[in-house]
Order: sequence, then structure tokens, then C-alpha cells
Amino acid sequence: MANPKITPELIAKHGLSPEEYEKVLSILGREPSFEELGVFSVMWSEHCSYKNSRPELRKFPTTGPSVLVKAGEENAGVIDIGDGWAVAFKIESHNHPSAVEPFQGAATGVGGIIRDIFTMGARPVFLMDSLRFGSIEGDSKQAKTNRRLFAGVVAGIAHYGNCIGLPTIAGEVYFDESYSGNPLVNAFCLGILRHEQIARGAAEGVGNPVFYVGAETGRDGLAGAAFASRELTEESKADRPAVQVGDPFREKLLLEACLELLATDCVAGIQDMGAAGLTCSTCETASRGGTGVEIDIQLVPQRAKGQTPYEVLLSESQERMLVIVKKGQEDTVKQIFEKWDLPYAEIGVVTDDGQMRVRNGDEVVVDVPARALADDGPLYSREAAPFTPPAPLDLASVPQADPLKALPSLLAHPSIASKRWVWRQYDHMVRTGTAVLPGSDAAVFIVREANKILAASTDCNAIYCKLDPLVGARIAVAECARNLACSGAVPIGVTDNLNFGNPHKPENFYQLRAAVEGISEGCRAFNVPVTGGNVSLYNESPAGAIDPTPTISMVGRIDDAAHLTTQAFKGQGDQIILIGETGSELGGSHYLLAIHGRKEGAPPVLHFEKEIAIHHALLGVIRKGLVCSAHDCSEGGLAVALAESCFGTEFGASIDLGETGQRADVDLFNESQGRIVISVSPSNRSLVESELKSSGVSFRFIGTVTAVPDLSITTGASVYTWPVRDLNDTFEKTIPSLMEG
Amino acid sequence: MKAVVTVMPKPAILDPAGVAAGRAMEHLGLKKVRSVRIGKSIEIEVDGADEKQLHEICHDLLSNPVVEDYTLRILS
Amino acid sequence: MKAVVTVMPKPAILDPAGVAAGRAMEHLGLKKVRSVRIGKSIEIEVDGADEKQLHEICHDLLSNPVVEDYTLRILS
Amino acid sequence: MRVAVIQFPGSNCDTDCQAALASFPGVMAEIVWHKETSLTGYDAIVLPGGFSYGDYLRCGSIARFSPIMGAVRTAADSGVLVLGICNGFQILCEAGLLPGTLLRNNGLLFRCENLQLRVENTDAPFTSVLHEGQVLDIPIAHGEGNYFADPETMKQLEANAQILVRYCDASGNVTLEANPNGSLGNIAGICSHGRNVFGLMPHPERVCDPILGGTDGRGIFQSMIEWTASHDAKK
Ligand SMILES: Nc1ncnc2c1ncn2[C@@H]1O[C@H](COP(=O)(O)OP(=O)(O)O)[C@@H](O)[C@H]1O
Ligand SMILES: [Mg+2]
Repeated sequence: MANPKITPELIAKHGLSPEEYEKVLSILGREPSFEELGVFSVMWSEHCSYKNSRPELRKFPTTGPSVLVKAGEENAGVIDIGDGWAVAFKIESHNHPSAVEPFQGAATGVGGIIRDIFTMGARPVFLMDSLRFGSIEGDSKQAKTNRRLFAGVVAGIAHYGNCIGLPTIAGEVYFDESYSGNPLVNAFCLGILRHEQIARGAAEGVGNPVFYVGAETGRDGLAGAAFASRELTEESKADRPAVQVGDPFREKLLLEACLELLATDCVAGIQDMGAAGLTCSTCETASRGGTGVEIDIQLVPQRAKGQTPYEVLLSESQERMLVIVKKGQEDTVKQIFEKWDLPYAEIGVVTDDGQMRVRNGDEVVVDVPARALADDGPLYSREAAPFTPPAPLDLASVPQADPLKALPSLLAHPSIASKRWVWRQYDHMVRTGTAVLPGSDAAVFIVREANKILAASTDCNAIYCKLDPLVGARIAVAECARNLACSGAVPIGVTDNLNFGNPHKPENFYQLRAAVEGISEGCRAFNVPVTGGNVSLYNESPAGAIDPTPTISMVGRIDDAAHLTTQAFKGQGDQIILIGETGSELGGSHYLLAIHGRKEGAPPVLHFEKEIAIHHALLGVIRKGLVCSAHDCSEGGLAVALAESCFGTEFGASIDLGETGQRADVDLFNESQGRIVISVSPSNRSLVESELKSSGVSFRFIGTVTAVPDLSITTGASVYTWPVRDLNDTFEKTIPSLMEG
Repeated sequence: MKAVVTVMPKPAILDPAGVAAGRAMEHLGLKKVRSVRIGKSIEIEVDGADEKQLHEICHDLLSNPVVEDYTLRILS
Repeated sequence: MKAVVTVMPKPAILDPAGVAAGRAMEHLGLKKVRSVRIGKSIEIEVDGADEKQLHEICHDLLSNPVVEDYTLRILS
Repeated sequence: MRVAVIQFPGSNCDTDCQAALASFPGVMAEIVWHKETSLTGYDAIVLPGGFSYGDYLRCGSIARFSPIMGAVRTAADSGVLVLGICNGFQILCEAGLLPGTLLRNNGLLFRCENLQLRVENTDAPFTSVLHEGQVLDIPIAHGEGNYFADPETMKQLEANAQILVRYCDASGNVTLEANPNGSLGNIAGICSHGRNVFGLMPHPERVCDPILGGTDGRGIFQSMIEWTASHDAKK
């Protein structure tokens, strides 16, 4: 088949601007071949080149004494956890593929992030997922579509994670109209490795053979990277046959085979084939190695007959890797991949001329400087619209709802309701390490082989980010850290997924810039490095951009199993203490959204110094063995947090907030930051109080865990009482009944 | 009315189950397995529906048009 | 040789996926769904196999005789 | 005691089982690749959970043709203990080493959760240290655990007391609500007529360490260990 002629239309179809095409011409000193045009197109897409976000990402704090591999250097950052052990972790989005085909889109998202981790030489040990959909309530066509997307995405994650044998131990799910038509699917994976096992994605050693291992190449997801960098339109339905199908079984074999191979010392470099497949992996390894790579398309294992070089180069077939093997050790590769029944082929060689050269038999179809492709792509400094922080909410404009009804309504809001329906579909126990299961604050995982205890949480309140992206991003970091502290953990690293709309629109670009700023401030404050992440732009549907969603995933360490703490109350008579101060803000709260249908005001204030002091104080009393339970107040405020601490126990709680001088709805549902509900045994109360006092944090004794299974909250002269069982039923049944009707 | 719907993965789409079954067949002694594709076969018995409605059901519910094709056969 | 194998749950076996699909069809407006049964349709292309071999494969690998029946159609 | 944990392509609870077994003094648990053809020298064989061959087609349907399965059959015939957990149970059914089969959960969704099992019979090498009516907290994690057998087989299972564990509520009542997947008779696990082959859907290896939330899985392994020891003594 003859290649099409390069025309302005063809160039535009490839998503390259006229200026970018000029740059291609000047790099090559000639007109590109059709294949080269495709290669530039995917490599210079936002997804691969970060051309719109890279200047912003440079602002992240990425260094620290524990950082072994920095953000951006390799497929994932690596952090030391002591005794020669390290963790590699990262989050990745698969938003657009999931919008088109939720099951396969989400499944391949999980597959992709797992490959990023074992490419580093790490054994993947657990997953998390962060999901956003439009509203799933009601009978509208849109609600039905959102339910279908939600069900499909969860099933896809379950399919891939369960089959490959990795527990999904934590996550988050929010439902908001801004995600209708553009769901967010962010998947996180963490792996464990010895320091000396860190593998590099560089094509080292001129003359070394280049191997292709894993599944055969088919016409899957042609040019998906370019696709991810465009807005979803009616037209993108035409891209539909290009859906990639994941094969977790193949990936399980590939994972085991690669780890076995990496243990042999015959690998000079290794790189997964993710977005932009063979193209991206060849030019990136060459660029990192300061070498060149030459491959022959005809040697690539292929699934379909008659594929053109263009198709093979740009295919996004899953479950494939590129391995640079030390010369003379080819047989080791053969033995291992034959053992695991996986295809492999020697497809090329490392060269010294810096070129990415692709042959189709005797004919050279691509001959481009690797560095120009991988690292010298275009960079844009987009324009950010000026932003005025929102005015605080005028409380007088909010009628006071009856708290007796408001609490059950909040617990029945799908964003707050139990996500058991989700995580019950995920095997969250395989690998026998999950010490705190999903449903508490941070999940806790014991890495048996390293004898280390890790905690992890993923958070982002996009309402806050919508109202004020800077504050919202700060809060996302703080909330992650708070969840870790509640589990008894100290943060060691952050990975982030920046989900935003089209960056060409100045208001969207402001959101991106401010979020990066807020995350950076947060990470500096908690003294944790950003170890890597992902940017997903163009998250828009015909109705407009999504709420800005800079998802934060934070990993922490727990030094001693005795420090493990969960959110559930543990014993009748235990004393309940609220750490932190309650303000009077309702702006951006779920109470305002769920009960009054308003998304407005200023988000709650966050004071880093106070927040950090609280985490330290909490960890102090946890480590002294004084804390029975700890749970932070997030969406829905204090009342929701107290109810959640009763759930799953036989207890109730009797709370007296005293004369606060505030409206009851503010007392119960406001979302002031930095607040943690702890329970302690009566004999330890005074000790805990004096510890907290000497740490200088504010706290109040607010009540007692009761044998009577009622939650009862007194504020001023009003008493509100709910049977815990009723609240729990509402909390548990909301999502199943919406989904199974 | 009785009908049978066959839903198959589209030709260009990877079918991991088919690949695994094909390999197993070779292990069981078949010489050369060129291709195995696994889809669904759905038998339906309904009252008072017309062919057009069934096609809609096939398209919207029984198959996923993004990755699958269906054929509808009305038996009676 | 090309063949199509249809594997269906035995009549006595409850088919929850079929029941769920039937219910969904009624939601989508079909008046009365009497029964929906979901099985597999498997398309095979092999070289150098005979019908007897294929029947063995159907019996041993492609279906579970405890709960499923199969039919084998040789197309060419 | 030497235990072989079979690793099929797609097994993913193999190292979990190995670690759980190794936490018992005197137990040596080795991973054995499915392409091996001999299992001599092992006192017990474990077919672990996972998704052998991706569980494509039907769970366990391809794994049962793995080279190692001949050796598993020979071992089972000679009285060696064979324990199939989750996918291992499915493989044993597909291989005909246990009767019946495991259908898709009646709720259609994969379910991973802690639940309770009632010990129905202790006259088996896998339950001998437990007591009848004892309630065990052991998690499940499967999409196809709905046990089915024809009426004749069900009769025989009951008559021979081959049903070793059933799903029950916290007080040990075998109720409809306690059934997570639609299994006939709330069956969670059955043994062979010779009682030396046991398959169950729940994962005992996941509750062998208090930090993971419980130790109720240990009874099953402990039973196997003690049975083997007394058996060796008799020999
Ligand atoms: N998609 C999901 N996958 C796994 N676990 C989830 C998911 N969504 C929520 N969870 C779990 O449910 C619990 C509550 O989640 P969330 O309401 O987001 O908590 P928080 O407000 O404390 O961050 C957490 O343990 C979380 O990990
Ligand atoms: Mg929390």
C-alpha cells in the first residue's frame, strides 16, 4: 500500500501545528516520510511530550535524601525505605479511553501503570484507583450513561487487577456533573525492590541487541497518545475501532518473565511500550542512553497480517516491552521467555549515531535524531487567566436544614456513601499483606519480603479546586497526609495526576498552574518529594471542562505494627476527642452541595503549620499506644466522621459540643481542615490531653463511645439522635441500590 | 418469538480468551490452529416484539458496538 | 477447516446472566420476555483436524458436560 | 512435611500459600512449575488461587490439561493430600478429581470479603483439628464460586459427608443471606470420596497471621500437618 502524500490536511490530522511542522522540517532538513510524521505526531503530543505542562512541572520539589530515582528520569520515581529496600510508585490516567470503552479503557490503564512499575525492576505489590463520574442518580439518559461508565470502569479495574493478582487496597470515587461525558480514571501502582535492582530505561552499550518481548503487535489503539491529547467530540467516536484490549494473563506472564530476566544481570536497559508503543520506547531509550537504536519492523512479532510499518510503529498493543540485552547473553532471554510461553524477537541493535532508525527490511522508513523526538519537543508557556479568589459564602443566604434529615442525606450522597460496592469487586487481600482494608482512612500494606509496613491514600476534593485551585490543591496534599497520620504513618512520597481541561483556555491553564503551586507548597510543608505523576489535559465534553482535579496519591511508612490505627471505635466508654479547630465556613462543603444544591463560596482555610503540628501530635500519641481509633473529618464534616467511626462496630457515640454560638448545621457539617476524631480509653484520657496540650494543638473532649448503638450529638440546647443502624443502612445501600436497582 | 443472537469480538480486536483456547487446542493435539474467536450466543424468547426492537436490544444491551459485532437470527 | 461451536447452559441450570439480561430487556421496553439464555459461540479455524477430534475438543475443553451442552457445526 | 504448591501460568496466590505454610514449624513448602511431571516425595499438594490461563474460556478448564496434572492425579489416587483453594478448587472440579462445578456468582459480580464458614465434618485430613459446628472467619475472593452438582451427586455428597464447610452467618446458621454466590446448600468446600482431596472457594492462607485480621485459616493447614504426622507414624 502506498503511503499518503504529506499535505497540510494530513499534518493537521496528526495534531501538529504548522509551526511544529516547520520544526520537524528543520530537524530533518527534508520532508518527513509518512512514518516519520506519525512518529513526530505521537511523540510531540501532550501525552508524551508534556509540551503544555512541563514548564509548570519543574516547580515540584523532587529531591530529598531518600530519593533514589527522581521524577521524570525514568518510568517511575524510586524512594529508599531503609535496609536496602526501596519503593517505586506512580499514578497514571486513562480518562479518554475509558470514556469510549469503560471496561477495556480502565483495564488497560491498570495494565499500563503496572508495567511502568516493573520496568523499574520492582515487583508490583498493590494498586489504588481514583475515579470520577457524572451523577449516577435518576432516570435521565445521562445518569444511565454515567452508571454504565461507572460499572464498566470498576469491572475493568477488577478484571485486570484481580487476574494479575495485585490487591487494590484504596481509592476514591466522586460523582459530579462536571465529569458527565468525561470520566476520570486514574490508577496507581506501587512496587518494591532492592536498591541494586533498579533497572534503567536506557539503551546502553553500542552493539547490544534490542529485543522485543511480550504480546504480538496488532492494530490496537492506533495513535492513542495523540487521541488522549484531544478533546472528546462526537467525532472521536470514529476512533472507536482503535480500542485496545487488555490481557492481564499475558501481563502476569510478562511481569514474572521480566523480573526473572532482570535478576540475571543480562539486561542493559528495559522500557515498557505504553502510549506510542514501539516508537516511544525506542527513541526514549536511545535518548536516555545517549545512543541510537536501529530496528527492523519485519522482525516484530505481529498479530494481524498485512500491517504497514506505520501501523506497527504506532500501535498501542498492550503487554509488550523493549529490552536492551548485554551482547552475548541472548540465550538467557530466549530461555526465560520460552519458559513463560511468551513471544520474543531480536529486532535491532544499539548504535552510536544518536538516530532512531527504523527499517522495513531493506528500506529505511524512519531516520530521526532520537533526542529531538524524545527531549527537544516543542514547549509552550500558555496564558493563565487572572483569578480572583472567591468571596466567602454568605451564611445568611443558606437556610438551615434540619440536621436530623441532613445527616442521612449526606451519607446517601454517592460521593460520601460507602464504596464497598466498588472495592468488594476488587481482590484487596491477595499477596497477603493488606493489614488495613479499604473502608478506613489510609490502607496499610505489609511488604512481607522487606519486612516493611506501608500506608497509602489518594485524595482530591475537586469542588475546592474548582472554587480555588491553589487552596484545593494544598488541601488535597494535606488530606492525604492526614489520612496517613490517622493510620499511624509518616509520608515518604507523593505522585500526582493532573486532570484538567484544554490548556489553551486561559482559565484552565490558570487552574493547572495554581494546582502545581498548591501541590508544591504542600509537599514542601510536609517535606515529601513528588516522585512522578501524570498530566491529563483536554478533559472536556461538549458541556465544558471538568472541575480541575489534581489527584494526589501519598505513600507513608509505619515503623511498628503496634502503631496501626483504624477509624472504627473500639470499646464502650472510650473517650472521644476532637483535635483541631472548627471554624464557621460552609463554602465548598458537601452539605452545601448535597442539601442546597450549591457549589460556591471559598473552600475551607488550610494552615500548614497547624496541620503539621496536629499530625505530629497525633502520631506522638499513636506511637505511645494511647489511641484506640483515629479518623479525619473530610466531606460531610464532623457528623459524617463520627457516624463512620460507629460503622462496622456495635457501638454508638454520645457527643456534646456545648454552647458553640454557631448554627447547628455549621457545627455538624462544616469542613474545617485539620480535624481528627480520636478515641482513647478512659484511663489514658488525661495523659493524651496533656500530650496534646504540650504539642500546642487545639483539641476538645467531645463525648463517649456508648454501648447504646445510637449516634447522639448535642449542640447548645438541641439534641440530635440517630440509630447507627439506620445511618449505616443508608451509607451502605446507596450505591448498590443505584447500581442494581 | 424466538431468536438467537451471536455476538463476536470485532476482527481487529484482540481476543485473549480465543488465543488461550487456541493454544490449549494445540496442546491437546490439533496440528495447526489458525484462529479461535470466542463470543456469546444468546437465545431469546419474547412475546410481542418486532425485529426492529430486537435489533435495538442487540445494539444497546447485548453487544458492545465498540468492540463487538452481532448477528440476529429470528427462528420463529 | 472452519467450525462454529455453540455452548449453552443445560436447561436445568439457572443462568443468572440470562435472567439479568431478560430483566434489562423489559426495562428497555420489550413487553414479555419469556426466557434468555446466554452461552458461548466459538469460531475455529484449524488445519488437518477431523470431525471426531473436534468433538473431543468440544467435550473436553470447550464445554463442561456437567452444566453445558454443545453443538458443533462444520462450515467448510 | 514437604508440600508442593503448584504454579500454573496465571496462579497468583502461590507465594501467599507458600508463606502461610512456611509459618508452621517443620513445613517445607516449594513452588513447583506446572510443566513438571512428577510430584514424588511430597506429602501434600496445594493448587493455589489465581487465574490460571487467565481463566479464559472457563475457570480451570485449560489448567487441568497442564503437564503436572497427571502427577496430581497419581498422587491423589495414592492417598496424598491435595488441597485446591479457589482457582485450585475450580481446577480440581474441571479435572474430575472432585465432583460438580463452580458457576458464575449468582450476583454476577466478583466478591472479595470476609465471611463465615461452618465446619460440617471433622472426619477429614483437612478439618481434623477443628470441631463440628465451629465458625471460621475466612475471606473469599472470586467471581465464579457458585457450587453446582446434579441432584444425584448432591445426594452422595451429603450421604458421604463430603461437604466440609458451608457459608453461614456469624452465629453459625446456614442461611440464604449468608450465601455469597448462590452455591447449592451454601457449599463452600467439599472433599473427595476418599477424603484426601479437598477443594474450597475461601482463602485460608489469607488468615494465618493476626496482623492480617485473623488466624482462622491455620486450622485447615494444622489439620493437614497433624494428619500427615500421624500417617507417617503409622507407616
Ligand atoms: N475506588 C476505590 N477503590 C478502593 N477503595 C476505595 C475506593 N473508593 C473509596 N475507597 C475506600 O473507601 C474509604 C473511604 O474513602 P473516602 O470517602 O475517599 O475516604 P476519605 O474521605 O477518608 O479520603 C477509603 O478506605 C478508601 O480507600
Ligand atoms: Mg479520611
